[in-house]
Amino acid sequence: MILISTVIVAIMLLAAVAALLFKNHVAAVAAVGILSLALSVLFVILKAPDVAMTEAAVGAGLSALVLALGLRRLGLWQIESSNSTQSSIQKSGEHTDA
Amino acid sequence: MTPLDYLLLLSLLTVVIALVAGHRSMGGVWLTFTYAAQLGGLMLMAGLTNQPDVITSSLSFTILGQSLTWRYDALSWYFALITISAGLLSTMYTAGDWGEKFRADGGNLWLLHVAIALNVLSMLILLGSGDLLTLFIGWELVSWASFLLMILAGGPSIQAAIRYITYAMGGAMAILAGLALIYGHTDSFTYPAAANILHSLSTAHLWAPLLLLTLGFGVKMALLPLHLWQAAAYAHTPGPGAAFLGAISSRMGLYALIVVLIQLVGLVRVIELPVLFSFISARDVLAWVAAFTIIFPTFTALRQNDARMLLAWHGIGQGGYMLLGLVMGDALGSAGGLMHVFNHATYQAALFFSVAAVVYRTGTADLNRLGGLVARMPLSFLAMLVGIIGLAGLPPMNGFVSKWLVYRSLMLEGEPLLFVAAVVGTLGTILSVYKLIHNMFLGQLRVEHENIREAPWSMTAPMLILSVVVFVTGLMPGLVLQWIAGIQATVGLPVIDYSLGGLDSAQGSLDMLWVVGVLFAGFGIGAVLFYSGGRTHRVHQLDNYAGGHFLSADIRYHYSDNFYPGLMRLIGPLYRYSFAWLESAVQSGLGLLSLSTQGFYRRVAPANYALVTAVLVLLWVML
Amino acid sequence: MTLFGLEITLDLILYTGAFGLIVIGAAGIVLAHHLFRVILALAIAEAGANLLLVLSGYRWDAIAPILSGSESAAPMVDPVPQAMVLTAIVIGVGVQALAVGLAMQVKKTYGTLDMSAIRQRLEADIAGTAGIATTGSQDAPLGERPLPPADAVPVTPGSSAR
Amino acid sequence: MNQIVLIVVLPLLAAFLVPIVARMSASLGAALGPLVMGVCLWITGTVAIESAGNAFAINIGGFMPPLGITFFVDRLALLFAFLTALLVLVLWPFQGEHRPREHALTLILAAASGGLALSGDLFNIYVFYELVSVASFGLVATGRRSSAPAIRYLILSGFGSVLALVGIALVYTQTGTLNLAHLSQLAPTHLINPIGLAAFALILLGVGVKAELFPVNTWVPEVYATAPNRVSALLAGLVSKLAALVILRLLVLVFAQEQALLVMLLLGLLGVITGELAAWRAQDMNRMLAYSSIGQLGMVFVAFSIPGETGVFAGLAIALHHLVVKPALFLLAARWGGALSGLAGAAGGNLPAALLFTLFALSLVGVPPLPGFWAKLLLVMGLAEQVGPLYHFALAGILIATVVEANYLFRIVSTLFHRDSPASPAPQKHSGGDIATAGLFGASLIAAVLLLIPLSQSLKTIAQQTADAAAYRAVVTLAPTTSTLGDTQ
Amino acid sequence: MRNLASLLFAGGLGFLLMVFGLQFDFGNAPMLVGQAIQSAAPEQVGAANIVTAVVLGYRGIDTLGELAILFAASTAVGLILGHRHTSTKPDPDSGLILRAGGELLMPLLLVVGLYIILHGHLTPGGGFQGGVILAAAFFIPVLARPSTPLKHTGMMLIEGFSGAAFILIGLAALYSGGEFLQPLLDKGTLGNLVSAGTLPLLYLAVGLKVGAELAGLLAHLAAAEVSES
Repeated sequence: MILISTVIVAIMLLAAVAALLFKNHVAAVAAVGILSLALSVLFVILKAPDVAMTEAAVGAGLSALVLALGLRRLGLWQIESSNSTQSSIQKSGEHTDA
Repeated sequence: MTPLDYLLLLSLLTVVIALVAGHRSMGGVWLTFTYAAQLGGLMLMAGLTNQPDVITSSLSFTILGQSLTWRYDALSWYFALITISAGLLSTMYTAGDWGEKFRADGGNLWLLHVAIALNVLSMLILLGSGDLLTLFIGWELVSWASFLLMILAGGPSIQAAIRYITYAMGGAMAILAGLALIYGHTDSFTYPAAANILHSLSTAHLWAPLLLLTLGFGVKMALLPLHLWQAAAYAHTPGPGAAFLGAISSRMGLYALIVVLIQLVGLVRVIELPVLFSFISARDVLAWVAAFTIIFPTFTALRQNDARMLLAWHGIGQGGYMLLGLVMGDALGSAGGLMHVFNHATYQAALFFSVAAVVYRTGTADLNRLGGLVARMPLSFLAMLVGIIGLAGLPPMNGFVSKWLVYRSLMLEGEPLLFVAAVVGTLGTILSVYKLIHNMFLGQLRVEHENIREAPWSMTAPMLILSVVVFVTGLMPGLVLQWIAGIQATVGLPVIDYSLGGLDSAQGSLDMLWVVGVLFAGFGIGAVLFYSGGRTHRVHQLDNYAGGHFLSADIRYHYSDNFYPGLMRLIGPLYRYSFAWLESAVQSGLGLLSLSTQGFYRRVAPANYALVTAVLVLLWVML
Repeated sequence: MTLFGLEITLDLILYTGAFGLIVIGAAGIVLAHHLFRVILALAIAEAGANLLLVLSGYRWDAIAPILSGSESAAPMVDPVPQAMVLTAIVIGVGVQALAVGLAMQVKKTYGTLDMSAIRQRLEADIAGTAGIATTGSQDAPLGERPLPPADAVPVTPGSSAR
Repeated sequence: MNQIVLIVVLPLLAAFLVPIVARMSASLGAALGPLVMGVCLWITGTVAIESAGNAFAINIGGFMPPLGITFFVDRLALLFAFLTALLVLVLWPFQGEHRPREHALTLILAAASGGLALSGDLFNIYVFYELVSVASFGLVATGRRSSAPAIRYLILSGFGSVLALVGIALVYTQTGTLNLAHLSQLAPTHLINPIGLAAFALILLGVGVKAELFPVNTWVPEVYATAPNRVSALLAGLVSKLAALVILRLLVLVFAQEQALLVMLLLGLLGVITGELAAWRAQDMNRMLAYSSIGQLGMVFVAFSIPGETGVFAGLAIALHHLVVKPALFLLAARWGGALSGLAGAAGGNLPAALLFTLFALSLVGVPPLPGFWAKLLLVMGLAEQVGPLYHFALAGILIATVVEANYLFRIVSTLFHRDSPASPAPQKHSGGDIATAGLFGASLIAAVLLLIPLSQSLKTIAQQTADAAAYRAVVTLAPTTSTLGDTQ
Repeated sequence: MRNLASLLFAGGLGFLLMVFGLQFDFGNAPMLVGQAIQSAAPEQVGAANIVTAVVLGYRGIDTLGELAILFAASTAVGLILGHRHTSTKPDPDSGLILRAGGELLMPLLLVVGLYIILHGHLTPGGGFQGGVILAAAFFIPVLARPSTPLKHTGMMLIEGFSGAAFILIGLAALYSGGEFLQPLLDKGTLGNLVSAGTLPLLYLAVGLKVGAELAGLLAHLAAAEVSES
């Protein structure tokens, strides 16, 4: 049980970090979905089947759908990574932040 | 219903009448009558001055477990007398032509009447305070009523009024803090409880409330580092309003200080209370603050070129004499301080009335644009002459008596340095009041003022009444001193041994009847000599010559600019070290803080502080 | 099993997971430059909090809180935190949907999703509506103010100085 | 008396149905909301009369307390339920175009506020708190340019919710229960320790977002500057008070320890100081009011940090005073939104508005005999009774902040009445409704002066009842099996 | 620099929370309430799934609040993005296969969703999980044919009336002399489909509400127009 939990927790944390670090937003949303799925597996291990189902349906399914729709409408739906306008904004943001 | 209830009701009625009829042309007259009625109501309580007694109002509440009561004693009565008289005369002054002109110039006469009536009411309430809580409530009411009076003219008065209210709120909050400290020890706001606890507190604990209360009440008195607001605020108030404020408003601070320092703490304790070093007592500190309050504002007044500002600055300086006399704590000093309240009110009001009359006729109070008005406005001149003699503290006016008492007390108490300071202040006063009367009434009449007439009787009458009072109480100070003696008996000070002409006691004697008699005899002899020579004849002011030139209307031989050049060369550089830098430093410091706090609220990441605080609190919890 | 002297237990791992998610989420909320990333970070942090709640009701050798037949005496894990998490998850998705909707509106209004750019344009916008000169001029290079103050009172520069 | 639950349920029902009803009949849809709020007022009133001031508990679903959710109804809860309904009714968006969705959100806000006032269950409070949040995000975002502030608010609030949830998890792990009465019973053994304190701090930071608590209130200026003024009035007037009420309940019942009070005191004091200082240099009316609101709420927290009934009394007085004053000020600011310097002579255009503003400013500063003075006096008295330099330090901070407050408020008042400035354009006239509503608040302020003695007495009774944790525990009868900890096996 | 500080603080938060977390006696939850509920739930509520008993019975008002939150979120999104159907350029319709698949899938999802909802009191699952699936069912046509908007009126009716039904069931209990949301009707046999009194009805209301709500939300988000920059 420790082993499985460790693996799942590791996946979760990695997915979380990835969701924040991926340049591509679609990949980030996917990472959040993976996180949710891993979490729902963990819930099953923790004997919470109801929660696991909800997490899978809501967290991995619905939430990802909402985010994906958001990406689509925000003009961030690029499967290929890196785009010029965004990085320029980011640069200016960093500049003003300093 | 006690007489006090009648008085307060009459005062309330005055406010109501002002609200209802303040804008009518006859409103001022009715109000004058109601003030007279208030004075009558006060006279019903005149018995207070004879015996240490109190008259309680049937008005009282119990709120938040604290009872609020109001009562009058000799001290309240004395201050109330001055307050109502000032209100009466100011309203009388306003009621006639001055008010019409004020309204015609776009002023809000209704508001002026209401403001004065509110001021009188709130002061009467303050003077009646029967415990610390009512004292504070009355104090706040007075502050805000004065604010209304100050701000109603608009224009430059707004800035001054805002400055005033900031200082006043600062003072009020200091008072509240002081009261809170007292309350923290007693759980009560009543005078006896407060007096008990203040008596039993150790020196270390007594300091904070005493300092806070003195600072707070001192703001109203414009004691030295806190004096910056007063001159401009009073000077920019419309004429009679300025007279009212100058006469009585800042004396409320003195009233409250008497209550706290003398009635609650006890002057003996103040005299003993060491500050930092055992050889400096709280009394010394107060006395020196008072002395500096005499000197600095008086010499600031010397530099003013606006008659109203000049008077207002003097008002601050004169407050110093009152406090100085009071903290001496002996019969003479305290009598002098208390009497100076009355005297100052009379001549200050007369002076402001006179200046307002000049402004009414000429449209300016700029000392460099006036002169020679004595020929056109003799009655106003007379009032000003009496007033400045009083202000300078010269016989035969009443200002002399009170200042004499203070000087005498300073010498008897062995305070030569303070005595010198007081005399230096008087010197400055004499110099500046000479500037005042010279630049306004003496010398060359300006061409544009050729056709000016004396102010109407509604304006001259109040100032002449005041002039008569200034003179009569100078001649027979016993009239006032009887009230003072009553106060001293009530608040627990040594009682002065007075007579009609002054005093006659072991500490010194003064008989103004004699002094004035001798003085007038001297004047008489001089006049006889002057007129008997028969070598005088009247000429027009331009029928004259100077430096070999005949004078024409375009030549100014009335030197009002650059007054006292020698003196100014001597002390002029000292003016650079003003107290204003302190105020502006506080202001810019606050501004900086304010901007940085705004910066705090404008961070980019909204949750940053939540995270930081969470970590800090958790860390603190763990440790 | 020990690692660097620290005994690796199940609770250590699970708590690491829960708090790790919260920390990563918090770091994302605070550090991310992009609004959408912040919304993701919020979801991550919420997931961590949910896990923590479930952990608070966990019991060794207990069964899931579902009665099957008669043996109702068997120990169960605490059902209450599970119910709470159920609620919290749904709340989370509601808030998230609202956030996405708002983000769309922000994008429409200001044309950017960069946190600091939003902050600046917001400041300029508020100041512009109120007719106040902004203190900072850093918003200048990013383009003009997207929304002209339509019904704002036109204030001439002279009259604003008092 | 269990119909009190209707004040939560009926607005929710109405909110669900408003879109449908509005589709069928626009006027009926528009009338539904006010009608329901009126009914809520009536229900609260009848329950208040029926209960005669005695506290009672309602077990939702009929389950014994620690198992089910309890609504605890005492004077304080009824007062705030009443004020919620009243304020929502008074600030109802009668004017402007009729938008059923806006009405639905307002109704939800009302329901959730009622829930916050009544709920006696930690997680239930969290749910209602989130409901208030979501409804207020939606309402805030109805402003023309308030989407960015709304989402920044949402992020902060969301992070706060995560913290609060962690705090709740800590509490639950320690005690295994969520019922406030039960927690109160277990607190001496299980929560008066570092973990309890940590949980309190986390919950405080979470709930503090709505209550404009010091470091988590950065949303306040920008949201109030851009949201519709009615919404600002609701948030500043009502929602912040309910969040403070929740914190008060938790503090009195569950986390009654010295360090918790200390945290409150520090954060509250910092709120007072930063709020008033920032307001001093604010350049537009809305943000000035927002900063001042932060300062006032800071005072409420300082008051709550005074242990015992005194603190509750003072805090409630300040909160109620602010609840009357701030919405009215926001309504007045609706047409005075521009730069403060542009308001010169605004009184000429609208004298009643300027006079009302002056009245509220006087009361905020605390000029006797207006209610603001008595509230501040209570706080001062409470702080003075405490020993310890920190309390006296707080006293000094609050008094200094008052001076700053007087300065900026009366700078504005004098600007309003400043006559000789023909150059500046006249600000817009207020709508009659805004003035009337603000006048209503002003009238209630004056009425409070006249009724000061009975009001202060009844508020004192409320404070006594609120501060009495033992009475709370006595009212909520717990199921016998769960009363002690330890028999878990 | 600031980033580093923030990271440090975040790490500090984690460390501190860890310290607190590890003080707990993990795996031995006190379960004061949990235990009592476990023993009382079969008689009081009659649901085999204790979580359902808690969600709809013991903590029913939480669930109502939760529904209201979803409703509020969807309403707010509608309010923010709602009235902008002017020049929205919808995504092109997807291909035949997707459309056909969608039309096939929809009834299937509806059935599955309803099944999960109606068995919520017996097995894991229930109104929320089923509701999400219902939402997917409602939303699939929109995905398949973005040009045909969701039938808002129907959704609105389901949304409104299912929410109202939940409350009305609760109120019925209140007016039959009990408390708000008190379980009504016969408890039935533990484990049967028709058991646990009003619980399945409540869950049905929840499921429909959630489904309609989420579908509406998704439709709003999908239909929103944001200028491409």
